[in-house]
Parts: sequence; structure tokens; C-alpha cells
Amino acid sequence: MLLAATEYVRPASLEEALAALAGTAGARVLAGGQTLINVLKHRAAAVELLVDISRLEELRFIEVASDGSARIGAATTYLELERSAPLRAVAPTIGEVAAGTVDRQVRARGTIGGNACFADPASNYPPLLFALEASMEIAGPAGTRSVPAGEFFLGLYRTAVGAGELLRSITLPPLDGAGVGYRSLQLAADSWSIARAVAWVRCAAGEPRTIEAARVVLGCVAGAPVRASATEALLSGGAASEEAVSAAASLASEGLEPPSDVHASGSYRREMAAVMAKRALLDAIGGAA
Amino acid sequence: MIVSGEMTVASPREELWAVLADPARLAQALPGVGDVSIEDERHFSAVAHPFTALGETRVAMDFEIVEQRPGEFVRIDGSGHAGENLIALSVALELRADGAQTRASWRAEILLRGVLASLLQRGSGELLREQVESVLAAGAAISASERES
Amino acid sequence: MSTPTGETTHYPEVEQSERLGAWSGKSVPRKEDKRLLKGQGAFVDDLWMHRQGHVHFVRSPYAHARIVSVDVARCEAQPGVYATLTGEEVGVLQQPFFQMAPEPAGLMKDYCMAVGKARYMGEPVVAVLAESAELARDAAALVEVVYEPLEVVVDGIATIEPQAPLLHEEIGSNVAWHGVFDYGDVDWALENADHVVRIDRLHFHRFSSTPLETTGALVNWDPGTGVVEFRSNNQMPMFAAMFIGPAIGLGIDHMQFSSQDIGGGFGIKITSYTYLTALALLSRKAGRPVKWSESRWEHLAASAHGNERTFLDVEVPVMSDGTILGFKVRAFDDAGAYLRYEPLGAVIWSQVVPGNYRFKHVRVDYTETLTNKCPVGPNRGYSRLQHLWLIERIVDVVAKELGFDRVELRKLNYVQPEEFPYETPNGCIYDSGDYPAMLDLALELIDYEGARKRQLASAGSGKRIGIGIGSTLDSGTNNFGQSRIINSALPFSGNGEAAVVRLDLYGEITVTIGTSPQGQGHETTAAQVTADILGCNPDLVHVVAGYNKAANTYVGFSGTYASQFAVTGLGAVMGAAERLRGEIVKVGACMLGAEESDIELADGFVRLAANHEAAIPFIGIAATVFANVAELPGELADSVTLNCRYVYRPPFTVPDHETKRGKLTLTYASQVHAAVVEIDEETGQVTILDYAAVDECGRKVNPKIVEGQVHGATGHGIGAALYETFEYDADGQLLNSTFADYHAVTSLDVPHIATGEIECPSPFTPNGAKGMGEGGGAPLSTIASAIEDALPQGAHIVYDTHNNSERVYELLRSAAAAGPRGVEVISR
Amino acid sequence: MATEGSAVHAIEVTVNGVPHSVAVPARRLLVHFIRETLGLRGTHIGCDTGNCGACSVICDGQLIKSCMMLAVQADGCEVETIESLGDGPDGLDPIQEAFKEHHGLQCGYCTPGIVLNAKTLLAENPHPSEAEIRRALKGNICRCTGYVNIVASIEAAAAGAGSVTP
Repeated sequence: MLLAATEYVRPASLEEALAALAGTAGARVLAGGQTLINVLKHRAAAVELLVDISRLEELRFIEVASDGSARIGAATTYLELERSAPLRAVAPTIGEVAAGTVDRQVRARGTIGGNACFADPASNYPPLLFALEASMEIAGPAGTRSVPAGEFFLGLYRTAVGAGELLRSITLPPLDGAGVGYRSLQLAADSWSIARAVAWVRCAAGEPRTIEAARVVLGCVAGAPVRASATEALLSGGAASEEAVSAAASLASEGLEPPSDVHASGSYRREMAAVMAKRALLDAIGGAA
Repeated sequence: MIVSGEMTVASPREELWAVLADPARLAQALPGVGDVSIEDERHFSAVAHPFTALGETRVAMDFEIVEQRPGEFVRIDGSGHAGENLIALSVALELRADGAQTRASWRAEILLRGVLASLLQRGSGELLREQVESVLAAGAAISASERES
Repeated sequence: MSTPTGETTHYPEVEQSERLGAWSGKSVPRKEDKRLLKGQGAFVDDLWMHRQGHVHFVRSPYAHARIVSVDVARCEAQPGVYATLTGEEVGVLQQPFFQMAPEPAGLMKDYCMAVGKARYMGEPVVAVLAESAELARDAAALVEVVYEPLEVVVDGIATIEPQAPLLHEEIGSNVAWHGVFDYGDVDWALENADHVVRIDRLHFHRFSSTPLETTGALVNWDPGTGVVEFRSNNQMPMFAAMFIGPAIGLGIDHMQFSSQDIGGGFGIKITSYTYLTALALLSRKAGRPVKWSESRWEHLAASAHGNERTFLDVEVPVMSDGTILGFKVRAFDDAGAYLRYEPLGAVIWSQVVPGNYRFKHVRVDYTETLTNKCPVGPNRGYSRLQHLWLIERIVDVVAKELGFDRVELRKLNYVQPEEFPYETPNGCIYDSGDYPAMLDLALELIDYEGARKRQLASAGSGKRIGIGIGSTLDSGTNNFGQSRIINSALPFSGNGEAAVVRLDLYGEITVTIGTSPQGQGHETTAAQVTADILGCNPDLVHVVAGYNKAANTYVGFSGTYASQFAVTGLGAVMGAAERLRGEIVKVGACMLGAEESDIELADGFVRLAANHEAAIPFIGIAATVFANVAELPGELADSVTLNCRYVYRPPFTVPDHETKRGKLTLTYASQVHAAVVEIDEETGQVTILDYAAVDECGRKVNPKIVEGQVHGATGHGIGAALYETFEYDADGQLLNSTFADYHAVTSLDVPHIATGEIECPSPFTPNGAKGMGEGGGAPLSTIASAIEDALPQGAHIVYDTHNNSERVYELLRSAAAAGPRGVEVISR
Repeated sequence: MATEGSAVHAIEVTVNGVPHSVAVPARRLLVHFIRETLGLRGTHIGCDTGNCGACSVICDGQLIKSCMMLAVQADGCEVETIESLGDGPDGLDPIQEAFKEHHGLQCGYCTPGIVLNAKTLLAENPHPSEAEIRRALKGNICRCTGYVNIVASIEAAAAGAGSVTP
């Protein structure tokens, strides 16, 4: 419960925040703090300077464009995502996932940027952002660069955000009629995720329905979200039938060596990832135009 | 937690082995490594600050090269602590020539003691995998730079 | 009914108070609630003293290691650090704690901190005292401890193999206790039964009720008086005193214990005496009050866990009509690294040898062992729930293997209503009950017939429905004489509790009790019975909150544990209230110039039954006795104090060490649960669709409080059955060190619990009540039963109390594998 | 002071309507500030990981866990703790009354956090379903009640001053 000595600054602007990060080695961004403060309580990691961005209005916004794309400030809380009607209209899964995250206390402070930047394999947003092909805008001393979500999550607790940088915003491309499915097998009603899968599917017009393009991303099975390419390959151009989906999904986690923990063995995670992939795909097809 | 893997390293087998079996150069290959002190040709200690989103975890480790077969095998044991927790690891690397490159297959075990044994149970294996892979990559880079100079 | 020895098996039937009724039996709101709802409770972490220091324990990261050296120099040099206490010092300052085990385990040297060797991960090695908790933790990081790691053993059975590392050299083995409990003639039964059902292995896992308030204390060794004040949340203070006193050379008269509000205990806070001892030594060394609040990870790793038990080679003789004659089993109970309440668990289970059934022939070969894990302590349902789960597994497996209906098989084998009081094979007396009626009610509450239909309808849907039943006993009011069964030399027997009820100077009625409640509403129920006996409103009865040794209201067994307050605590309060009533009547009769037989007490007045105008308020009685005593005749004045102490004593005799027979508990509350679960075939995930708990605990003093206890015990059982477990890796590292990985059930995990009740008053208690609250772990049996009911034909039996999604998934898959099922039937 | 080794920051925070201008060390958690610095002991601590919710308080109208926020982060905020409910030392507000009438508490350790949870829930959703109540309570662990009577108490409070008996 008792934190090690640390320093704290609450910059008034993004520029000040970047200056603070650049100024101190071992500085870390403090957004919602719903993970970082726990880490500090256990003294599992040391932080010289906490740069509190939780009140930076420049990082707290939800912009929905006419083309159906959306841009979300990194310090936007789960609660704000959950309650945003415009966001629900163009990217409903973002708010649904927010609404199911941990509990209302955590949702009131936790942020989508923090969730993405901690890159915990069990985090709920990384596989979703990957599957939606979100682009991550990273601000640094040299200005802002944009990184595709698929290249953002490098590994366990590691992202493309380097020293002196911070995640500024996340841009979601328009769904354009694609369906999204998000399935997670949880410990208990809503604790650790044992295996998670997100599917993005665009169906071709006409009956019987066929799959024009599909993306499947798995969570909790490796240090970073994993794209189930074999499954995607088998699906695209094929029938949007349960049989086809089951067959393709069964390959989703082949060859993966997921971690074992006290709640689930690696092999169980591998099998469950495929089950979640199947269910997410069927949901996505159901939701696709 | 036991993890294993294989990767191809762009560096001839003998050169890579020479780096991995030499405390002075091996220490340089450790990610985020801080002050290193070389005891002898088999022992060295290092303080690393692996950079993760969690912040900097100061890890102070003593390493020993416990077994080696010139050009093809090396096993390194390490023990130390991160804050209130203890870390013990053992990494065995087998090198096979693969043309001008090297095929490295490795097996590593990590043991955490303290509250981290619970907090990091999902991650310790993955962390170790990433460390080993970056050491191999760095080792190749070192041998390459030596070749040039 | 009589035993072969001809000794009557009944306790003397006690005369039940006819005064109860106006308030007892009603769900009056709790006196405790106002302060707790407003955040005005006084929990131990809310207390502080002038000059207090804060304690942080340096703990062993190793499960088993020799402590080579400890260097506190850099730590003590830190500004704000007051003192440190090392294991080496403890070895000098403390005598090893008193051991209840017979030799050789009784030779164990157990200290309040690791001395020479650490035997489980998280064992305290050094205590650091500083100006603030933060500074104490900062400085603790500078303590340098050199360990020599030793081989670790975490398996409760493998630990007795000769090659296993020895935890305690002085014992010479890792066996804490061994004994055979042999009742009836199980060999005869196995030879003559029509069928013998054999179960290879059943495992009851490790978990804890994890009270939301962790352990803590504020301890001050007063250098002036030499009195050590323990303000703590220990839930059995006089038991703690028995260990602390001899260990550090303190007489009871030099130990003061108190607690007001305790944030849950469930037994886990009984064995905190080791920490209280360390804090006392640290306070003496530093010359300051010392305050310690355990962190959650410390609580999970190093307070106490429930007993883990493995049952091997279960053999069950069954007649063709379904009569189960009994069973034979080898039990291995894993006590962890030290015996802090053990090996009492080795006998406590035998309070319920046949469970709810008429089993006549039972043999349990019981071995308690030591491993490099957190020491166990009594956890809600202590030692009985392991045994009761075994019995319910046996009944379900017999039904399935021999094709009996689970409901009918239970009803056939249950102790029948007309058989009470019922003597069990080891001489225990079940006071009253009606298990078949409870089962019917439980099944009605889950709509059993409808559930069976849903089960059929679910076929092929990818979801499997299962219906489970669990019958348990909640034996209450221990005869501590049962400790003689594990060690004939132990000087304990009987039980008791004390209470003081007094009419105070200005007419106030004040009650002090010897218990240390943790949410059971003792202030409320004590006021209810007192109000009935003194003829007043409970609002006029002030029950002093919490425990305070200075109130002189305690006996050796005082505390709150083991489902007994309704009998021992309220028995004491009733006795004291009756004594006070007698004195009030005496004084009132004299003042009204009437015979005592003409007097009644009502509405806070002493009055003539015949003429309510002739009345004196209680304040009049008190004022006369305390401040106007010359008005009373001398012999009357000498014969009353209006300050009445009473000790309730259950009618126990000493059990027999050789035959392991005796009357081990006074009352037997019972619960029958039923549940409908749904299992996802693709994932093994279990969802509870319906849950019902039917409770019988004699005459209820406050039905809402009783129902709350049923809810709580059910929540704990459901949590343990599906989510809560302590798992250690081979290195002895606990993998559930936080609430993130020890998943204490949430509002989403515990379903609505439908409750039902029937009432069978106990003939053996002064108020007809039975102790209750522990619940006997019915959900563990019920969920296991429901999961097994949902499994396809040919699946392995449910063999563990803990069934997470992956384990259920494996059970589902075992059907197709057609491998061994963990059970076989031999028929004649 | 209690936490050297960490520079102090001047903050202005209003707690239960009372403004405080104090200097707090960066590392001090809001829950410790409330309990130790202000001496308001109704806000409790039950775990190290933000799972249990015993430390729940209301910050600028939102229910939050005060062990997952630094005191310095509360600068300029309005904080309400359990001590703000009910009039005077003895008054109970309707939610507290409902908990008393329906035995929605036992040991009382989780209770302040749960009562504040209920207060904010009913403010946002005056007539929640049982499912909504259970969802809202997810971040507050109770080890005594099995949640049954907590849900009943909140349902009763929603139905109006605890008049509904299940």
C-alpha cells in the first residue's frame, strides 16, 4: 500500500508534459493510475517523476467525423467512452468494452490510453484496437507520429511509445458496414481474461452471405495481441457460414504458446482462444451489413 | 516458468559464441544494462533497468557462465533481486552454423520469489523470452561492430 | 437410548426460560448498525496512541531457507527508525509457543518470527519500527538477510516420504499427528455389503474466508506497570493469552486485551497471537506503543489458510436397498509449516463422523502433515466441512454408480426426525433436526421438477444443466475435552462463556459479554434476551461494544468462534440477567412491602402483579441500593449488588482418549442446499442458475441475523467451489498473493440465494437455540454435486472441491477419453 | 512528518464541504490522506490492489477508489466520504436506514464504501434492476453478507426509504 518516494508534476499543457518527460530520466505518464498506482504500491517498479496528464483537456476528447471515423484522446476515461452517443453510433464495441471494464470506480478514472500503453496481455483494448486497425498518435519532442495499432504493441508491457513520448490520441477508421465481435473468457464473472478474441468482418452483398474480408486478433495468448492470419486467410472470400467459421477458427491459435498461470494452463488458453475466435466471428458476421 | 525458442542470428557461430561466453561483452548485450563489474572470465554482475510501461524495475544480478562448449553451447545462470523480490534464472543456448548465420536454440528458466511470483506469473516467461532474444540480437550487433573495427 | 456401556446418551434436558418471547425471536434492527453505517466503528487500524511507532515486517521470499545472517545496521541508521527486532533476538526473548500436539510433533519450536530458518514464503524474519508506516517500509528494504535456500516440499502427502526435506529437525519427521478413528466394524460391513464402491482420491483444496479487514494490532508494553495492552482484532483473546503469556513470561494479570469492531474473522483471526507476541517484544525493546496493519498480500501469504485435506482409498459398503453402512478412508491433512491451532483439526471433524446419515461403521486413518506453506488456522466450518464434503461426495458417487436416485438415497440414509436425540458411532449426540423435510424444501425452492425438465431440454444446446444437493451440519459449542483425543495430556475440557448484567447507578441496564464479535450482532441479541428477562425494551439495554478483559467478563474459552454464541454467550447473558432479576425483585418486594411472588417486572418498572399503580422504576431500585442503602434491611443490602456475573457451562464430560468416543459438541444446526448450474460445453465455464439454502438452527433469537449468516457462509462456499484457491508452485511460492489472483467473490459471482428454514428447538440449550454461522460448507458439496450431475456418461467423478473452468473442461473431455473414472464398484 | 523522502505539494481540497489547504507528499495515497491526515476513519482499506472498494469515496461526483489516487491528484477536488451522510452524529440518510432495516451489513468494514456506491448509483439511476445493482457493486467486496441483503437494501432504498421488505 505504501509507495516508494517519487515526484509528481501536473503539467498545464501537452508541451509542458513532454518537457517534463524529457527532463527527467525515469519519468512516467500518470493518466488514470488504475494500474500504475498498484504497481507502485507493490514497489514492483520505480518511477522518479509522475507526469499527471489526467486533467489535460487536449487529451480528453471524442471526435466523430462525418465519414464515420473517430478520434479519441488518450486520457479519455472508460466512463466517457461508455456514455458517448456519437461514438456508439460509429464504433459501438469501444463503449461496450468500456462498460464491461473492471468496475465503476475504475471506469471513472481509468483511460483508454493508459490501457493501451500498459500493454498488459490481459488488457481489453489492445486486441480490439489492433482488429479495428486503429492508428496511434504518439507525441514526442520531435512532434507527433502515427503508428498502426498492429505495430504499437511490441510485447509484454512494451509499446512503440518511447522515452520522452506519450500517446496522444487513437484514431479509428470507419467501419463502413463491417461487423465487430469481441469475446472474452473470464475468470469468474469479470476478472482476469483467460482468452480473448476480436473479429472484424466485412461481408459481400447478396445471399448466401460471403466474407469479403476478415480480421481476427487474439489477446492473452502472448506478450502482444496476435493476429490469426491462417484463420483470416481461410475466411476471406469464403462463405459466412457457421461451418466455415468453425473450421477457420479452429486454426486461430495453432502454434501459439500462451502463458500458464494459476487460473489457466497455456494449452487451455490456446484452445479457448480458438473458441472465442469462433464466437467473435459469428457475432461479427451477425453485426455486418 | 520455463520457456524455449529458436532464432536465426546474422552472425557467424564462433563470433556469436565468443560474445556470449565472454562476461565483458555479454554484459554489454544485456538490455537496459547499467553498471557492470567483471569478476573473472566466468563471473560478472550487472544492474539492469529494463524499460517497460510499468516503470523502471531496478534488477541487480550476479551472473555465472556455468557451462560452455566452444563455438556451440553456453549456459548462464543468474541470481539477484528486484526490490523486495528475488530472481533466479538459467539460460542454455545451443548454436548451430546456418551458412554465414547462426541458428540459436535456447531453453531458459526463471524463478521469481516474493510477491512478484504472483504478480508476474503471466509475464515472467514472456519477459525472459524477450530478454534472451534481445541478448542474441545485441550479441550479433557487437560481433558485427567488432568485425568492422 | 443407551450405549453398550449402559451410560445414558442424553444430556440432561435443560429447563427452557419461559420469559423469552417478547423480543427474542424477532428481527429487531441491530444496535451495531448506526455506528457502522456512519463510519463511526472503531476498527483496530482506527486506533492510535501517543508516541506510537509503525511496524513493517521483512519476510522470507523463500519457502524454506536457513537464515545465514541478518544485518540491520543500514536500516537502523535511517532517520525515523526507532528499532528493529530480529529472529535471533526472538530466539532469546521468547520461549517456543505451547504445542497441543503430543510428542514428537509437540517438540516443535515455534516462534513469533523465523528463528534460524524460514519455513514458508512470507514468514516474518525482521520487524522494523519507525515513525511512519512509509518510513518503516523504506527502511525495511535496507535490512540485509543472507539465506541458504533449502529443498522445498509443498505436497501434503509426499512430505512424509523419507526423502522429503525435514521442516522441523526436532520432530524428526513431517508428521504432525497420526491416529485411527475406528467406529463400528467397517471390515464386517465391507465383507457383508452387497456392493463396495471404491473411490481412489478426493481432494479438498486450500482457501480462506479472507476477512476484508486484515490482521492488525496496537500493542503497548507499559514500562511503568509492566502491563502489556493488546488492542487488536484477535477473535479469541483468551486463547491467544494462553500462548503469549508463557512464551514471553507474562501472567494473564499483566495482559490487557480489547477490541471493539472487528472487520470479519471467520476463524482466520484466531492464530494472530504470533504477531501479537512479536509486537509485544518490539514494544518492550523500543519503549513505545507499536502499531501494525497487515497488508493484503501479507494476509494472503502469512496469516492463516484453511486446512487442505486429501482422501485416499475410500471404500463404501452399500446394501442392495441403498443402505450405506459407512465408509473407510485414509485422510491426509496439510497443516502448512507450523501448528498454531493444530492438531485440533485432527479431531474436530469427528464431531460429525457420519454427517447427516445413519452410517454405523466408519474408519478414518488420519494423518496431519507439515509442508512449506502458510500455517493453517480454523476457517469457517473448520475441519468439519472437509469431512462433510467427503460424505456428500460419497453419497452422490454411490447413487450414480449403483443407479440410485440421489434424493431418495439421501432420504433413505438420513438420520430420521423421530430418531433424535441421535447417538453417532463415536458417542456424539445430535440434538434435533428434520433433514428430509429440509431437502424437500430446498428442492422446492429451486423448482426441482422444472430443473429436471430444463436439463432434458438443454441436450444438444451446447449448455449442460446439472442439479446439485449438499447436506451439512454446523456443530456448535465444542467440548474442548475432545483435545484429549489427540493428546491425553492436554488440560482442557468443557466449554463456557461469561457475561455480566448490572443495574447501574441511575437505572441503566448494562451488559458486558466475553465474546469478540465480528459482525454477528451480539449487542443486539444480548439486548433481546436481557430485555425479555428484565421486562424492558432492548433500547434500554446497553450492551458494551466489543471485548475488554478489564470488564472481568471472560473465561478461558472466551471469544467468538465455532458457532456457539447463541448457546454459550446468550446462555451466560440469560443466567446473569436472571440473577439480576432476582435481586431487583427482592429489593422491589421489600420496598413495596410485598412478597416476591407478588412482583412482576414490566416496562422498566418493578410492580405488583395485582396493582400496576404500585410500581418502582429501575432507577428507584438502583438509587436505593447504591445511594440510599440505609433504607434497606442490612441482610437484604448485604445480599444484593445489582452487578451479576454468570458463567454458562454446557453439561460436558471428558471424552475417552483410547476409544476416541465422547460428546464432542452440544448442538447440531444443519443446512441443506440445492443448486441448478449450467456448464458451457466448449469452455467448461460454470454458471449458477438457481441456488437455495435451507437452514435449521433451533429457536432463532434474531431470524434476520441468522439468515445473514446463511447468506455469508453460502457466499464463501460458492467462492471456494469455483474461484477461490491458494496455489503454490513447486518452489513454495504462493501464486494468489493479491485479490487480483485470489478472486474473492463479487456481487456478480454470488447469485441470489433463496432461503428456507425449519425450526427444531434444541432440548439441550436454555433458549432452544443452536449455534450457527459456519454453515458446514454446503456449497462445496452442492456445486460439486451439480457439476457431476451435468457431466456426460463415462466422465471422471468430480474429485476436487475447487472446479474452475479448466478443471470442468477436463472433466467434460474425460467422458470421450474413456479412461479411468476414479471409481470402481465391486458387487457380490 | 509522516512521509519524508518525497517532496511535499500544497493542495486545496474540499472534504465533506470543509476546505483544506495542506501540503502532502507526492507518494501519499488519497486514502491515507483521508484517514491519517484528516483523521476521517470511516474510509477503510481492505487490499493493496484496488479490488475491494472499502476505500471508495466520491470525488467530484464520481465514485472512485481512494487507494488508486494520490492525495496530490485531489488538488481542487470536492471529496465526499461516509462521514458526510446523515444529519449529525446519529442521523441516518434513507440509504443507511434501508441497510439497517434489511440487514445489509454485518461486520461493517465494507459498508461505508458500499453505502457511497449505492448513493452514487441511485443518483444516476433511481430505479436500478437487480442486475444493474449487482453490476454497480462489482468493485466493492463484502465477505459477510453474500451480497443478498446488500442488494435488497439498495432495492428498498430505491423503492423509497426502506419500506419494501423482500
